Amino acid sequence: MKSENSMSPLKKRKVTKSFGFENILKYLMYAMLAWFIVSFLVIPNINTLYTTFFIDGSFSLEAVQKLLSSERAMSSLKNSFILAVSLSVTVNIIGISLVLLTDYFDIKGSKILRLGYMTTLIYGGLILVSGYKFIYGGNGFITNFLVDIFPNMNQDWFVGYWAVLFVMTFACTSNHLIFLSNAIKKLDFQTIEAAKNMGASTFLILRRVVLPTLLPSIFAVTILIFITGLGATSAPLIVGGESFQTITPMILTFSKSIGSRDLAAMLSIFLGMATVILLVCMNHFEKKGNYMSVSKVKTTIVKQKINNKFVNVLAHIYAYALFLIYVVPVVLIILFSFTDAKSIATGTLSFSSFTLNNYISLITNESAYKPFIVSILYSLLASIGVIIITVSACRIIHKVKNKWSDILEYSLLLPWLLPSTLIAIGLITTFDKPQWFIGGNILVGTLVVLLLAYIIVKIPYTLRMIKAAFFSIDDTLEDASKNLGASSLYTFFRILLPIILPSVLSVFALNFNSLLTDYDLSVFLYHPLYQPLGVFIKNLTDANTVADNTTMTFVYAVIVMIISSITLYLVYGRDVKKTKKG
Amino acid sequence: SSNKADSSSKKLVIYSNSTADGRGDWLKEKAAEAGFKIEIVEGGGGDIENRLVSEKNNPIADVVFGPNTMQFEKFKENDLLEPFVPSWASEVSEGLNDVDGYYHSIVKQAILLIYNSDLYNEETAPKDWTDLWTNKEFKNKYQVEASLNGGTTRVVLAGILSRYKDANGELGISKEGWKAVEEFYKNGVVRIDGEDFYANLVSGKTPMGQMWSSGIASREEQHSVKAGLVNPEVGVPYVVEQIGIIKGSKNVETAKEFVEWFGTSEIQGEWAKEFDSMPANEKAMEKASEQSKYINENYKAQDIDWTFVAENMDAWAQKIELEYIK
Amino acid sequence: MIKLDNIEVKFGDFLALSDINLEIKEGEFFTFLGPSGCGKTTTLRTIVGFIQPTDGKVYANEVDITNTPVEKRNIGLVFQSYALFPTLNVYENIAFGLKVNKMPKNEIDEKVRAIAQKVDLSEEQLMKKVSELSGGQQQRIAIARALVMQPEILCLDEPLSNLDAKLRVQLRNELKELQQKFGITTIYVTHDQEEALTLSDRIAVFNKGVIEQIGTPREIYNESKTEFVCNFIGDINKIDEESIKKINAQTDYNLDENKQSYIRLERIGINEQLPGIKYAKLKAEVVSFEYYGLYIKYYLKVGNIILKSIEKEFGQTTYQVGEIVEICLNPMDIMQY
Amino acid sequence: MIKLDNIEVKFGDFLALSDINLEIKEGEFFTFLGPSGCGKTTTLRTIVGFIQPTDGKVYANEVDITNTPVEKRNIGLVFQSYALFPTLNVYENIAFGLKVNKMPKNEIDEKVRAIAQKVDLSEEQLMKKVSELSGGQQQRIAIARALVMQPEILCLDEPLSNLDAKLRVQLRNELKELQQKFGITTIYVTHDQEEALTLSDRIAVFNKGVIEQIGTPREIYNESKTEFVCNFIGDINKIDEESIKKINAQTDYNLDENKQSYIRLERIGINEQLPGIKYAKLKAEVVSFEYYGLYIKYYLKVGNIILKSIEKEFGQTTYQVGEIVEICLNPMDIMQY
Ligand SMILES: Nc1ncnc2c1ncn2[C@@H]1O[C@H](COP(=O)(O)OP(=O)(O)OP(=O)(O)O)[C@@H](O)[C@H]1O
Ligand SMILES: Nc1ncnc2c1ncn2[C@@H]1O[C@H](COP(=O)(O)OP(=O)(O)OP(=O)(O)O)[C@@H](O)[C@H]1O
Ligand SMILES: [Mg+2]
Ligand SMILES: [Mg+2]
Repeated sequence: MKSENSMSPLKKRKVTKSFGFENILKYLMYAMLAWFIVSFLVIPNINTLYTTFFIDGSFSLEAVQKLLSSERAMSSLKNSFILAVSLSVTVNIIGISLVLLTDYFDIKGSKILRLGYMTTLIYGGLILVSGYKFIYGGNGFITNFLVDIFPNMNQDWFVGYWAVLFVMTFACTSNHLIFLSNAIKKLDFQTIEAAKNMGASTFLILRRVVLPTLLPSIFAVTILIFITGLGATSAPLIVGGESFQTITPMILTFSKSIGSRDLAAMLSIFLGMATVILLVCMNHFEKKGNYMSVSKVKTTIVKQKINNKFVNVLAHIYAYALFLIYVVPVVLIILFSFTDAKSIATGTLSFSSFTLNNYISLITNESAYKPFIVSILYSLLASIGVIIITVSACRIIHKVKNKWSDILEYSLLLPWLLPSTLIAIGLITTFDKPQWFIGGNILVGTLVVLLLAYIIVKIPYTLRMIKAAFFSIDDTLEDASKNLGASSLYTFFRILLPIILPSVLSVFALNFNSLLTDYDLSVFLYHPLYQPLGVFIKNLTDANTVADNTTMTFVYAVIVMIISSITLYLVYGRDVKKTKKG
Repeated sequence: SSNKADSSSKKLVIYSNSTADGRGDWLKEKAAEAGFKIEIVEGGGGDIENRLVSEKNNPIADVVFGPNTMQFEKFKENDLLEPFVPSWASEVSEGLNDVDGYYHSIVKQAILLIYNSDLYNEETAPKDWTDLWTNKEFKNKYQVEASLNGGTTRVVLAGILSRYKDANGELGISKEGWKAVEEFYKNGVVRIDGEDFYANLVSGKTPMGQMWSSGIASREEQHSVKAGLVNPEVGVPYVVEQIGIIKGSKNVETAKEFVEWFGTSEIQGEWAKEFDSMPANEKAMEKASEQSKYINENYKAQDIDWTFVAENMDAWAQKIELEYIK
Repeated sequence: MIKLDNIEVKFGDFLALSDINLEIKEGEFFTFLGPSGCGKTTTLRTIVGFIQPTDGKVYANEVDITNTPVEKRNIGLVFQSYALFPTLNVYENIAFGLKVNKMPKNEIDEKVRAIAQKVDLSEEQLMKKVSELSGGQQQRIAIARALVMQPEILCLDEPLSNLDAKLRVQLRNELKELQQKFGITTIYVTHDQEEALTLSDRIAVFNKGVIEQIGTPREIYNESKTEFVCNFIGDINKIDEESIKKINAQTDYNLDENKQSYIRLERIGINEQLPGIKYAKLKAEVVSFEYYGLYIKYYLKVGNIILKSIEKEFGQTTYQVGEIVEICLNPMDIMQY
Repeated sequence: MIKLDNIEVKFGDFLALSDINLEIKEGEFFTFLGPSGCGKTTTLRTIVGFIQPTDGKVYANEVDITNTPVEKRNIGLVFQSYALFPTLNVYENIAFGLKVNKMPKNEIDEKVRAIAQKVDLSEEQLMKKVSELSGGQQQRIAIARALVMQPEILCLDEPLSNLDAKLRVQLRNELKELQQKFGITTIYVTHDQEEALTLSDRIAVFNKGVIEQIGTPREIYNESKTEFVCNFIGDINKIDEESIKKINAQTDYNLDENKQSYIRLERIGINEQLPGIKYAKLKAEVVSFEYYGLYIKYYLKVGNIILKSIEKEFGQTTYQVGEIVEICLNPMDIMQY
């Protein structure tokens, strides 16, 4: 250009942050992550394992022996595996059919159906199982109804393996509904038309074209189901009966008794190894198959009509039957929260027993709010914390593809290998004394330790979900931003984060909702003066209380559902509106 | 509520497994009148134990009351307690307080086998725990607990197992003893999480089971049922609920004042009257209910070597969990 | 072979197609040409059976197939993006339709291998994942998948539009060869004029849901029936009134001065003496040119308008910018609307 | 302006670029042309700064910028896929770089609106999401986003390759106009020969990581230095030994009979009398032709080979299939390797 320029390099740009500062930040982030992982993921868990196998400093396999010779332990362990495997099948069957009914087939009223199927997102664990028991159990609604028809039937029919399987099958479809639906929406619709053009029937298309493309998503949710199945607690405890107890309640019991913690750890290791094997297998299958669509232009899916009239009617019946299974417990919990203990015990509804007293006593009892506030704050902070940690980790895993990023990824998956009670114990035994790596502080007995625990247990799930979002970002965006002079940090916050935000928010909501009523972890770690909701509700139903608090548990359940629904609405509802407007 | 407590009132955190059925609220109110602003942390005996142990280096609690002698022995062993001898220590029945002054007794509790008296009478009801499994009529008629972390459950086991003490047996118990426990669990019905024993007792699903004596009256009222109490020849296990001060508490002085106040015959008497308990303080016993007095007088204490039990209980519990519970 | 009789298609209130009448003969290579959104795909999908026309009838071999479901019409379809099944390998993709029809395994195998050979897919490639093959090979799989069903008609919806220039030309030729080899009636959808001109036996030009003209490439190009077709089918010059007057003055041809007048680039000669017919000659100034290798495109100022003309390139720019030249044109080549 | 000095780039063991030397002058429209995978993008990314060459230096205005980070080089880049930020609207996309530079709000606003006007984006469109705009509009956003930074150099990596033919030609013209309007030095990457020929001041032809030839479009097309360039830059005829012998016999030009010989399509005349130079004349039979509208491509059998030639189309096929014609060619137009 002009002569004065010809001897100078290209005009230097102002750059947002000085290069040095960026680098310092980057290394600071690396250091923080490394510190967090080592301090809270590695050391406590290693500590647990060490104390398990090195009694008084020498290696011992006594725990293994004890367990191997215990019929109960072995059968519980076996049951856990049976449950995990059978759930992997049944949840997939139900979950996939749910998604097909709401997103693939043309079913009347699919929007309402979807809402019904989504009820599992707003309540879970103890509350959900109690809800089911309330319907199918001894004095349950359905049972009473059936007994009227078949007076000879066994009132306690709803126990054991089938009951557990039934409850958990319907309880665990949330991930299908969220992640598989997304996958279906990304399907290349032209492949379906192509198959049709070649004469394939609706179900052949489903089997040969649609489902194979969904396999990666199905694999991913199957891992989650399997892990859930292995760790099942509430359902076997409540409806498993004597014939079908699983291992996690036993781990819970053992870990509560200091002298038996080695057994708890040992049992957890069995489960952990199974999880590892599963993860490895799934990764292998995922790599082997090819599921990337080759189309450059995708057309969005058009809902498929079921042409066969008979099948169509069947599908509608099936859809609405499922809808009832999902919705009835929720409706009844809500209805019965307005009644008295007697109505609940006998499972009868009448106008005369309708009362607002439960809610009034909740509102007027100031100590009743506190657990809500405590749990909401904890869940909020933990969900934010876990997002910050996993997003920064994913950023590194995505950008730096080497041995270290692999180590980072796998160490963040560690909490999947141990049940939450063991993680809690690891934290207790590590942080009940001053530790130099956390500045000589004691964490047990502080408010921090439960927050840490919440964050830790949610990391693996969050990582898996957010990593997927990261890897779907177009690499050139980052280049483009850099080329326009933006620093890495600026690029991250201004460009990348907004793109993954929808995924981040949905994981955030799911984490928040599930932490809200957590019991297993909380019971070990909560600060006695700040009792979280899960512990509070559990204490309400405790056998040692004389007062009948069942009505109050219903009330709490309803309020938890309301909070969860609000969270979901904030994340999804608003999203839907926005896209509609746009 | 604690409105009466003025701002100068002294704050305390109290751990207890004995605050159910309105005891906690009552205590809060009374304490407030006496100038203490107390926070009560409830939990099962096992939970309290775990908490105290894990918080050893950073204690939150100032006072603990409710756990039994066995558990307090463990606290003492773990160096969790601050020794303090209140003035009312001498009013407590002989042999219940800790000789070293680390903890002192407040309430005695008989652990009983009870039954629904609408369904059984003294004739048809079991005469002792052992009848439960030796008499086929009681098969699946009594309730057992699957989790052995609870204090009451452990005492019941202690009552059964100490009858079979055998220095050469496994964990100090003879073969016969283990067989008895096995039968005990085999013939019983495990309580399902979330179910209420009394509700099952009333409905007849499991009309028998273990109960702590001071809980009976309030439940009889609630469920309008009269419970029959089994009175075995060997006697019934009595557990003693103790009180102690946590070592490292930031409010040791207040804690001492509280213990001093709580154990007096006046408060214990009121407590006994209100909640049908059997006070360890002999002076307070006068105020106890008729039934408590009746039990106190007619149900003799089973002879149990508590030291032996305390030493072995964890191992027993583990063995039972692994081998006998279905 | 295929006859569309007064087809009308509505999407809700939107009239996507109206008054579509056409007949495609056996063995013909028939092209639907038109700008984006004009209804080409909709017409094709009506023939294939994905769309039920709101009015009118579809005939195949004089049989009314308007209500026959997709699966029962024997019409092959190759999608714009090929729509290959990503989870099946090449062989399975091609065999898919035969398997659906429950053909015996060995027969399927025979047919698949035969067709694969014809479209030049090697044994080795048959066992590969579709994503491992190049765009051109993918196209051949898509065509093989349609052809193996031995359809009476093969429909292709812009099969080349995703490819880059070089590959597009290459595949276009392959496609033509395949069509000739199999002698199959082909309906081809495109918005690429060059493609339509070089490939087709006949072309239907679509615009806003109606057919503007049906004819051979030459008819469409040289005797465009409407202004739209004239503009759409290729580069063109618009001639103003003033020039028309001059042309009318020089020849005994009587062009209407009030109509829109167009002439194709190649019909304008520069400094040329063409034998026979009477030409109009106009003075022009070369204002710029574009180099295309094969030819040069000159921009020529005539009065107030710029006319474009092409000249075969012989290694040197024949005319310089600023040079005054004489252009000649045959008034018969002028299209008026 | 930009100088690459002996650039070498390795990815692991793979030598992606070697021996790259070139100089781009101020205001020039410089094109990298080459087949897929030849290293065009790699070269561009080396200039922009995303890739550090393993050897060699990059100079800008004679200053070594080899180690200057991307953010600090003032080189605009338009990506093949545009890489528009999907979560920002059009305005925010364009303003992005200015905001990064902490320019005052009102100044940003002024600049964004000015550039938007120049690239023909309306006020209304500025507030839209990028996904709501068409491919062509998206390209203009991408260009505006780069231009608003007032880069000294604008790099474009196959910006048109995702578009369909019609739009590609239209945008190609827009692009050229913009470049001339801003007078900005432009580096353009493409594998489309026509694009390279019509747009560029100079072209560098890449092949397998090396530059085969640098020159003006005419030089590249008519004086291809290597067989690869000759083949790659456009359609071409290969002439066999026998014909070369005939040509040598007819003219006093002495072509090497043992070399590979090529001649471009437009350099072959049919039944033509060209003035001046001495031509070789060969008998040929018309075997087929293709209709392109603008011209007709004839396939002519000469001895054992088929030669292609184009003729401007005047409304009637000048030569019929089977007709025997005489083709003439200038031996000087034959390229030998
Ligand atoms: N399912 C539908 N619902 C509503 N409108 C539709 C639908 N399908 C197509 N259209 C509309 O019908 C018109 C014709 O669409 P069609 O797909 O046939 O165009 P086309 O000629 O194939 O265009 P292109 O070259 O872009 O593929 C368009 O305006 C389109 O928006
Ligand atoms: N990051 C990388 N790691 C390894 N190899 C690479 C990398 N980037 C490019 N290559 C290889 O370097 C060669 C040149 O790639 P480049 O992207 O420059 O090609 P190109 O000329 O732009 O091709 P296209 O027209 O397909 O974009 C290719 O063989 C490519 O596979
Ligand atoms: Mg179309
Ligand atoms: Mg490239």
